[in-house]
Amino acid sequence: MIPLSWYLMFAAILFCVGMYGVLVRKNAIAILMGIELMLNSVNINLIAFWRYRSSDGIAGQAFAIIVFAVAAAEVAVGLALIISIYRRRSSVVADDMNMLKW
Amino acid sequence: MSIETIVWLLPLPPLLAFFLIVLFTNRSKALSHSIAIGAAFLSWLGSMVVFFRAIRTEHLGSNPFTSVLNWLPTGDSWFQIGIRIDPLSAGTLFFVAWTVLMIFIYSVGYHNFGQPQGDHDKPGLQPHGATIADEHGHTHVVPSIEPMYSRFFAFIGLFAFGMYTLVVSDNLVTLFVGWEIMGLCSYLLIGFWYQKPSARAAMIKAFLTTRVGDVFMLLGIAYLYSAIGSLSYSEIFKPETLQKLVSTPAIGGILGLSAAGMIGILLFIGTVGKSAQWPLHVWLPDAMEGPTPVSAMIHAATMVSAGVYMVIRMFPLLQAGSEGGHLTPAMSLMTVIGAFTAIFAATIAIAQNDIKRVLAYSTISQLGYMVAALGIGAYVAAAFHLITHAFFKALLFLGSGSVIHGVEHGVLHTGEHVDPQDMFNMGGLWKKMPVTFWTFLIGGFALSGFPLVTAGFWSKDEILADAFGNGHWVIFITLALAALLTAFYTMRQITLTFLGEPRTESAQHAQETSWTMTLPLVILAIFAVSIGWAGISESFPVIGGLLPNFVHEFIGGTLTKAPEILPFNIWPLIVSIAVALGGLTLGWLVYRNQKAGAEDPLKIALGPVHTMLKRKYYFDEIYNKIFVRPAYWLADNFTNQILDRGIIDSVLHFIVRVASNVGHIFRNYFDKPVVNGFGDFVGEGIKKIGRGLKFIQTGKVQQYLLMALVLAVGAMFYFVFTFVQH
Amino acid sequence: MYFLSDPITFIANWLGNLLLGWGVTQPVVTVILKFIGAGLVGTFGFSLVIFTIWLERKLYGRIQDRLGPNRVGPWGIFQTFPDMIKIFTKEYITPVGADKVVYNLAPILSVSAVLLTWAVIPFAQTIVGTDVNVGVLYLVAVGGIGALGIILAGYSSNNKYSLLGAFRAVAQIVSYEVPMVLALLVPVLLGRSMGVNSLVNAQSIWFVIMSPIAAFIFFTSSMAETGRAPFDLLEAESELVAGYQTEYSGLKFGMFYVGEFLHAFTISALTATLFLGGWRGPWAEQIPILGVVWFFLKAFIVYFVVVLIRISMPRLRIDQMLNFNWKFLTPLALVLLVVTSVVDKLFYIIIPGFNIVGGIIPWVRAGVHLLVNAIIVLITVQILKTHQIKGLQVVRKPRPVAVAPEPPALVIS
Amino acid sequence: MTAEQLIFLIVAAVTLVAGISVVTSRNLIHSALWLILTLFGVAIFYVLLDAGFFAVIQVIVYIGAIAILFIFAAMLTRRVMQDTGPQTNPNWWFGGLIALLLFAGIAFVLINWQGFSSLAPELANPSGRINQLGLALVSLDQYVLPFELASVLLVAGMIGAIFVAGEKKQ
Repeated sequence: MIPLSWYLMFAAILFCVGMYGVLVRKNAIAILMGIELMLNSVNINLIAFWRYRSSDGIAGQAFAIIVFAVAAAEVAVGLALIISIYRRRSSVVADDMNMLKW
Repeated sequence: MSIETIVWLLPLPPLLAFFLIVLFTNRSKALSHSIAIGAAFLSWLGSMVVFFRAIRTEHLGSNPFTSVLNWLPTGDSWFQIGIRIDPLSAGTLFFVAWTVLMIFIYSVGYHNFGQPQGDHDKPGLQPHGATIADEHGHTHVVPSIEPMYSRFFAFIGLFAFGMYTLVVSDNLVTLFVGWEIMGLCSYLLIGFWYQKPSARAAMIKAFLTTRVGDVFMLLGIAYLYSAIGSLSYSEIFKPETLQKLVSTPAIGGILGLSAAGMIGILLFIGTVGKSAQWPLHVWLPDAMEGPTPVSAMIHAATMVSAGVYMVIRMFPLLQAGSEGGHLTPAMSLMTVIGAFTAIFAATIAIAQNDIKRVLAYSTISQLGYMVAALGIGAYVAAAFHLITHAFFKALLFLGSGSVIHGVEHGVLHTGEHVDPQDMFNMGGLWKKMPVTFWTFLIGGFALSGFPLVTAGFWSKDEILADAFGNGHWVIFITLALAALLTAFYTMRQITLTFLGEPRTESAQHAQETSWTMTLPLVILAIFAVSIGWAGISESFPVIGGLLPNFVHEFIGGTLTKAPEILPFNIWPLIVSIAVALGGLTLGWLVYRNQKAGAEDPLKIALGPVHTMLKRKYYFDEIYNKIFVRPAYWLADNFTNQILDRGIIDSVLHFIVRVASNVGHIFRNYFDKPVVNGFGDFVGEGIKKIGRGLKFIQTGKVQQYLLMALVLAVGAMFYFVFTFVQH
Repeated sequence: MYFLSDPITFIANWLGNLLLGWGVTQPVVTVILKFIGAGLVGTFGFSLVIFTIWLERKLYGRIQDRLGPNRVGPWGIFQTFPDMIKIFTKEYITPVGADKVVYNLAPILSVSAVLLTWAVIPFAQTIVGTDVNVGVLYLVAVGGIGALGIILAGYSSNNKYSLLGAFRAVAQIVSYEVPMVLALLVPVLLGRSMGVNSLVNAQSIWFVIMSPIAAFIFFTSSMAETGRAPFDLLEAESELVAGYQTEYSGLKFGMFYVGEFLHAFTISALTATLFLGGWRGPWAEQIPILGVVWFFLKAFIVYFVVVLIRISMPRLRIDQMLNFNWKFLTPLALVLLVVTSVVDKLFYIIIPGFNIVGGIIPWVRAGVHLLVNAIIVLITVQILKTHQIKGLQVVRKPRPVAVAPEPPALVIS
Repeated sequence: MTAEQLIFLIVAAVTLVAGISVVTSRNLIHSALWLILTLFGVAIFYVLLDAGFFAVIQVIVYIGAIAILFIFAAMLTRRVMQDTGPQTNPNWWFGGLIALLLFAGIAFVLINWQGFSSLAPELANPSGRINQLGLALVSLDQYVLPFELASVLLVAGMIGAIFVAGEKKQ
């Protein structure tokens, strides 16, 4: 049987990798991918806690569903923004977008 | 409609007329004068009903028509006002109603109703006549209608309301209200032609002098109210209240007077002002500036007699505390002032040339008579003389008005520039104006007391008889002398205006006035004769018993104890007849053949004395010096220069200086450094902090994330090491 | 279990016991059996393609009044084998600058996506890949992966036309996925479960009768999904050469080709299972093998319709295709979903009111649903008509027409 | 080492490798593909956690939609120059350090947490799970509010995205 610890550690590692990606990558879309990784690790945690700690209830799963929805919306809007910025500034590098209005 | 409601409604029609005219109908002259006359007629009708009902009731004195209303809440009790008709007010109501109605009718003609609009008549000035072309084409000047016609009727309507309220009121407050309204109307009507500077000065003079009298009267009323807590006659004339007033010494104990005496004197000073007695008489002759119906009504019949009416009303209060014939201080003061005014005014009257001024002074002297009569305790004689005097004095004034009107007609006709009011420009008018002449003659004889026929004789004789009977020799002699002078100047007036040859062209062309003016003269003349017969004392030698001495027992009834009738004495009768006839013949002889432009024979006879008399003993100048000059001085340099500019301004300037210094100090040593300073410090401080923190805002998203993460990790480690440990 | 009625389960049990006999632990046995089952279904899928390719080319010929392949084998049934051999022997050309990994990965993805759907489709009551209780969702998921394969192909072949073709294809597939999913929800609603097998069991009355509109929407949108027939914009020869498949040759192209054909047959199989009652038919419960016969019968009927449409319908323009989807299919699907769920809920609330014999309640329910669908059809037709009329009302200005002059008025008057 | 654990380790390894390569790969499309692989790994994890529904949802939502979005975005914003330079911003090592620190912190916390190595209890009626979840999401006293909010969020996201990225036809 797989103890809960494995899942948690895996999720933690995945989370930190995503974090690293977000902090380090130059390309805005890569940052979004990093965020996706982090969200997925959070989901794994949720489902793991649901399965191991309170499998009779439904809270874990419900929140996982919500995280799914939020992640989808976030990516959609994020990418739209990036594309519109790209169209105006013809650059996707995060550091170039350092002014509120140009 | 009980009698009380009729009495309540008596004053109302003239007031309504006043408002209607002022507010609505002052445009059309016909409608305004008909409203005014209608109102006067209604009041006259009401007062006649009330008068005849009053005559028929038994002992009206003890149970008068009264009704009371709660007017003002004074604490738990109400201050009540109401109406009270007792014999005295019934009598006064009788002559007031008649004279007011006659004067209303008279003023229609006087103001040339129906005449064309004046060429260049301005409101506020006397009409100067209008040039019209008759059918033959040649023009001639005709008297023009008064521009402010309806305004005149409105004011006399208001005046009638004042007079009626005064007469019917049962307490001193509404009496005082009526008193003041009359004062206001006299002011308005004297200054009717307000464009004339003399009229303006006269109206202010009249108003202020009466105001002086009124102040003292108000003091009296206030003192009375504070003393006994009520002002209604029924309350005041109760024996125990009178006793209380007499017993309590006056405040301040001036001259050892009792409260009753003090109040009496104060009220009497109000009458002195109102009825133009000696010190405050100056305003009445100048009041002749107003139109003649005004002088007739206000300065002959009603207003001035209101003052005497008030004193007669207050007689029990004045008399309170006098045992037997002994006069109370108030009564003695009245006798002195009354007698002196009588003789004083009479002397001035003989030196006047203006027809209305002669009559003004004669009114002052006759009022002096009444006051003197009341002073010596002749209550019935004073009331009787008040009634008769009102009739023949109104008659004389209206007669003089009609004479002036006729002469003015002549002046317009001839275009001469001559003063229509000066007697020396008249003469021989008896042929031109027969009705006016005969009625004027009756009025004159009544004034001078032509024996047996005229009412004046009976009332004046009563006063002289009382003076003689009660042993006041000095008063008797002065009053007799005054009677002699009165007869003399009346005859002088009649002969100068009517008898002899017309001295000026305009007098030649004078015309008889219209019926609206002559009808009232005739009616008043009838009364001037017939009213006397109501007061013949029984003990009169031949005709004593013919008619009951109605006046004595009717008006006498107002007092709780009726005054006793003096035994008849032949001497005062002889003296009054002699004086009357002597004065008349003397006057006739002196002025019989007065030529145009000739000097006044009296002036030749008296010389400097005559000029002094003509200048009214220089009283106007004296007052001017004593009162007016100092008032101006006080106003101008004392209050203005010294008080206002000197003291107050300087104080203010000082305060301003101090305030600005303090402000300056605050500004420079507290506001700038501390308040602004702190503000700047905060501002600059924040700016510095801002600049300090600026480097954090790089705009790079990931650096923000990094910073956030560093903090998060730090927090986590802190959390881990502190909490998770155990 | 009698061999004839249900051979496959019989064999499966027999094999299981055999392995147990050899001392293999139970879980390992199930794993092995699962693998064998999967393998069987996969090879079965591909073999089917061979037959369907021949069937389709034959039908093409007959419809276009020509014979179709008849050389190789009787009626040309073996024609597909030479084709395969030709494709196998073709040379692999990978374009310069192509992203090799992605280039090779794309065909695998698109074919595997199609094969994965077969894991869920039940051939008979007992014969089914895996009875996952989220079967329908699984179908949708797998459809998504197909789109991924196409896009990777388009990208990796480093060719503008293929990139454009890929974008267009993905746009089409992704947008048609929406009405398909909504239409799929209707049978789930009616059958009260997401498992494909339980849906088939619930279809005592075929769902096509209960809601024909859902069937229509599902059918058309899945047709668009495959990129064939009227919607075959993806490799429209005239415009984009072969769309995203241009740079592919040899077996990779073959993979795409097979994937496409299998996908066509899969959607007809899906339509059959979801709307035509899958393996249901007389005696299907008793003899499972009979279920398979019914299933393939229905599948081929639907496949025939697909091929018929493919041949007869002209190609749609891209804006027509998108408009058709977003302006007609999706709203219709949404309305249908809402209406059927409301009606179904109301039905189960009101039905106890009428005391009908328990037996015919399903029929009454079917009737009600059919009625509702009819109403919806009428309304949509009406809307279309009004829309249509508006379209036609463009009135042109009448052109001047030559008119003969009137005869002169009669002289008599 | 039961079969299950074996599968777990294999899949974990694969996913982590994919995760790391998502973050480190130079080519954006490649990192998108690695992302898809990681998402598949996560889906398998859900299966291991007996949450089949989530596995399928994961595939549909993430792989079916989000991954494709990423690829679309990558292609739309592709410019040759971009892929060459170093893909990380200058102070990348600081980021890495912080990530490691974060991981250490989380690990430390988890290890000290008493329920850390608890084993999976038996799952009651696995088949009814979806039903229960569906009911929970729509029943008033449970999670209808977040569910509705999520739907509103999605609609808003959609509209926002269209508006922001849509071609402004001036």
